[in-house]
Amino acid sequence: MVANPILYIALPLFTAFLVPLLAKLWKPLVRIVPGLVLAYLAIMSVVLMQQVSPEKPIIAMIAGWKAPWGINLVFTSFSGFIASLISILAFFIWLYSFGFKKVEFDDAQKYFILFMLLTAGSIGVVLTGDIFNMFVFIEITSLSAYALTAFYKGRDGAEAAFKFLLIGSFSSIMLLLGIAILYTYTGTLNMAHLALLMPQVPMHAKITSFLLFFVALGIEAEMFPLNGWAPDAYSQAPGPIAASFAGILAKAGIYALIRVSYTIFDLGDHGGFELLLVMGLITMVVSELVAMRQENLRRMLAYSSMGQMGLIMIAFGLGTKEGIYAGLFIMFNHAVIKSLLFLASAYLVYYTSRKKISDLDGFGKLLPLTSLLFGLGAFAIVGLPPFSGFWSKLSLLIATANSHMEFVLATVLAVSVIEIIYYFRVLGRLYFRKAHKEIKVRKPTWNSVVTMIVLALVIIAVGVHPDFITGLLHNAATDLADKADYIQKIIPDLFSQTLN
Amino acid sequence: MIGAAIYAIITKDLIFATIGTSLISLALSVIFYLLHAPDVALTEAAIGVALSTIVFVIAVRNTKRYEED
Amino acid sequence: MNQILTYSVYGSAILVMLIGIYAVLTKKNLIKIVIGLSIMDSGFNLLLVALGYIKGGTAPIFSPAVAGKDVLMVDPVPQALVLTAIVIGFGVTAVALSLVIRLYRKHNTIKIDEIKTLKW
Amino acid sequence: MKKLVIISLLLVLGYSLMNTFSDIEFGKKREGISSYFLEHSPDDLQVANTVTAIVVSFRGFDTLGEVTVLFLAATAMGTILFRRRSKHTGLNPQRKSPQASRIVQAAGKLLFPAIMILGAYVFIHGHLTPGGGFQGGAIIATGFLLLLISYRQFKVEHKYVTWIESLAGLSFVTIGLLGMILGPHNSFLENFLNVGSLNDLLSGGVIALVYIAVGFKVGAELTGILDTLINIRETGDID
Repeated sequence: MVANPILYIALPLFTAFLVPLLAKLWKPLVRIVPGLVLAYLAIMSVVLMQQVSPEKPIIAMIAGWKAPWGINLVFTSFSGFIASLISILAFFIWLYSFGFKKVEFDDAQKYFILFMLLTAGSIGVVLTGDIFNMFVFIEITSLSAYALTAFYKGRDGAEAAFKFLLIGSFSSIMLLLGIAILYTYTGTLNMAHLALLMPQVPMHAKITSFLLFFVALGIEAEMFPLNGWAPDAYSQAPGPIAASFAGILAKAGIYALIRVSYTIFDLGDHGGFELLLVMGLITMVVSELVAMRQENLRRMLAYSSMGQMGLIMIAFGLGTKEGIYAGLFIMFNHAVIKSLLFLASAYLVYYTSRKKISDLDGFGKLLPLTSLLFGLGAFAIVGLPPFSGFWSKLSLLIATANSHMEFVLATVLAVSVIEIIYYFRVLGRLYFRKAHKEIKVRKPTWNSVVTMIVLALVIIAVGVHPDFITGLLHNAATDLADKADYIQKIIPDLFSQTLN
Repeated sequence: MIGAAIYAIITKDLIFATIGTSLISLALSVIFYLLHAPDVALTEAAIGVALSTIVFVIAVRNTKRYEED
Repeated sequence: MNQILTYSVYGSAILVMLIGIYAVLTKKNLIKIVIGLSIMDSGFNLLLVALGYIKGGTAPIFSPAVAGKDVLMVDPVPQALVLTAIVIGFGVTAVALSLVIRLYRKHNTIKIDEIKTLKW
Repeated sequence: MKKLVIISLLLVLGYSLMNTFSDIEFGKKREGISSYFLEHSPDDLQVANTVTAIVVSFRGFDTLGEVTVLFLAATAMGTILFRRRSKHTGLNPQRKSPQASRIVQAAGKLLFPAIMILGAYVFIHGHLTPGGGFQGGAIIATGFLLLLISYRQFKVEHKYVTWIESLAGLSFVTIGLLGMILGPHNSFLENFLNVGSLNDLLSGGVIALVYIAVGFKVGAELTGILDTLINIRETGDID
C-alpha cells in the first residue's frame, strides 16, 4: 500500500488537482507540496528497487482486472530502473528550481503542476503494460512539455512550442495508426499479450505497424531526421526544464522505442535491430557535427544530447545482452550528466539573452563553482576517466567489438574526438580568456548548488567505483533480454495455453 | 464528408473553413450512430460540432479572418 | 459487394486523414494547419470505429430490450479508445490555438513564412 | 515541387495503410479481448453500457489520464495566454463586441436550464444509456457557452470553477485510492460497493460515482477553457 507502483501516477495527479486549492490557503505550499510528493516517489523508488528482481517483477492491477483485460503497471528490473532514475532526477530538478525568483506566484503554481505532471507522465510511459495507455501518457507528457517550452514569454518559446506541437501531433497519429493495426489483427492491447500473439500477424501488416511505431517513437526519442523540434525546445525552455527534457522526456521516449522493438515485435532478426543501429549511427554523426558548429551554448548542448541518444540507439541496436547493458549505462550517465550540464549552463548564460558561447569568456573566475561543475560534466560526457562516462563508453566499445562491428566502433571513436573538441572549446573560453568588462553574473542559490553538487558526486562516485550500479544494470539487461519470461510473468495462464 | 474536408482546406475564409470542419464532425457523428456507436456519436456531437467549432471561431476572431497568399 | 464496402469505408477514412496531413504540411496559415490537425484526427476516429463494426451487431448496451437474449454486439473497445482520442484531440487543438493567438499577438501575422523562427 | 514530394509521400502512406486494412473485412467479427468485456460487464459489474464499463473500469486508467489531459490543456492555456495578469481584471471591462440580440438572450435564458438538466441526465445515466461523464460535461459546457455569448456581462466565477474542478478531480483519485484499501484485490479504482442489479439507476457501484465526478470535472474544465478564450480581449495585451 505505501509502496505501490500505482502511486507514481495517482499521487502526482492527486496533488495536481489539490494545488489550486492549497494556493488559497498559504501560497508557498504550491512550491513545497510538489517537492514533498517527488521526494516520496524518489524514496519509494529505492524501496521498490530493493524488492524487485528479474525473477519477481512487481505487477499492479488496476480495478482488479488481470492482464490482458485490465491495464496493469509493470515494475520490472528494467522498467523500474528507468522509473527510479526519472523520479530521483525529478526530485533534484525540483530542488534546483525551488527558489526560482523569476517566476511570479501565479506562474509558480502552474510551473510546478506542469513539471510534476511531466514527471508522472514519463513514469507512466515507462511503467504501463498497455499500449494504448502508453499513448495516453505520451500525450500527458507532451502537453506539459509544450506548455513548459512556451513558459517564458520574452523568448521565442511560443514558436518552439508550436513546432513541437505539430511534430508531436504527427507522432501521436502515427502511434494511433500503429495501435489500430495491431488491435485489429490480434484483438488485444496488452503488450505481453501482443507479443504472444505477434506470430499470427501477417508480415506486411507487422512491418507497416512497426514502421509507424518506429517513426512515432523516434520523434519522442529525438531520432534524426525527426528531431527538428528538439534544439528549439531545449534552447527556449527554462533551464531546469531543458535538463528534464534530456533526463526525463527523452528517457521515456527511448524506453518506449526499446520496449516496442524488443518486446512487442519479433522483428529483431528481420532487420528491426539493424534499423535501430543505422538510425542511431546517422543520428549520432549528424548531431555531433552540427553541435560543433553551434554558437549558442544551449543549442550545442541540445545537439550533443541528440548525439548521445544516437549512441544509446546504437547500443540497443546491437541486439546483444552486452549491448543492452551498455545502452542502459549510457542512459543513466546521460540523464545525470546532461542534467548537470544544463543546470550549470543556466547560470552561465543567465544574463545573456543570446546565450552565445563567445560570451562566456572568463567565467571560470567569475563563477568558479558553477564553471568547475560544468567542466566536470564536460569531462564526464566525453568519456574521460575517472568519471562515470568513461565506463559506459568503454562497455559500448567492448560490446561493439564483440559483435564484430568494427565500422561502428571506429565511428563511435571518431565522434568522441569531435565531442572532445567542442566541449573543450567551451572550457577554453571559460578558463583561458579574459572576462569582458562590466559583465553581470548571477550567483547560484543554495538549493541549486546542492543539486549540482549531488549530481557531480554521483558522477564521481560511479566513476571511481562503478559497482554501485553495475548490479542493477545487469539485472535490468537480463530482464529486457528475456522476452518469454516477461510474457509469462504477466499473463501466465494464456502463456501456458499457447505452449500446450 | 470528404467534400467538406476538401472545402475546409481550400477556402480562403477561415470562418467558412471552420464551418467545414464542423460539418465533418456532424457527418462523422451520424456515421458513428449508424455504426452502432452511440457513445462516440454523442461525444463527437458535443465536442467536435459544438466546442471545437467555437474554439476555432474565437481563435479566428482574435487573429485574422482571411488567409492571404 | 462486401469487398467494395470494405474498400470504400476504409478508403474514405484514410482519405480524410491524408487530406488533413496534406493541409498540415503545405498550408502557410497557422489556423489552417490546426484545422488540418483536427481533420486528421477525425479521419482516424472514423477508421477505428469502422474497424470495430460487426455486421448485424447492435450497440454494446444491455438495455432491457435485449436482456436475456443472445445478441451479437459490435466491438466496444475501439469505441472506448475513440472516446479517449476525441477528448485528447480537443485538448491538443485548444492548446495549439492558444499558441496561435499568442504568436499573432507577438508577430501580428499568422503566416508561417513571416515568423522567422518557425521555419525549418 | 515541394507539394509533389508531399503528395507522393502521402500516396505511399495511403497505399500501405490501405494494403494493410483491406485484408480486414468490414463488418466481420474477430476474436479478442472484447468478448470478455461483453461477458463480464453485465455479469460482474451489472453495468448495461459496455463502453462505460470499459472506459471507467477495465481501462479506468486511460480515463484518469484523459481527465488529466484536459486539466493540463486548461493549465497550459493559462500559461500560454495569461502571462502577467493585469491589474484591471474584472474591473468594469470595456468589451468591444456588441451585445447579442434580444432573441438570442431570451433563447439563452430559456435553453440554459434545459441544457443543464440534459447534461446532468447524460452523466448520471452513463452506465445505462449512451453517454457519460465526458458527454455530459461537454453538454454542460455548451450551456455555459450559450450564456457567455448571449450575455456579454456574464462572467464565470473562476473561484467556483477552480473549486469544482479540483474537488471533482480529488474525488476521482480518492475513489481510486479507496479501492486500494477496500477492494477485494486491493487495486486502484477497484469497485468496493454493492453493484446492484442490471439496468437500475443505482447499479455499477463505483462506476456511476466515477462518471459523475468525471462529468463535473470535464464540465468545469471545458467551461474554464472557453472562458479563458472568450475573455482574452478584455484582459488586454499579453505582452
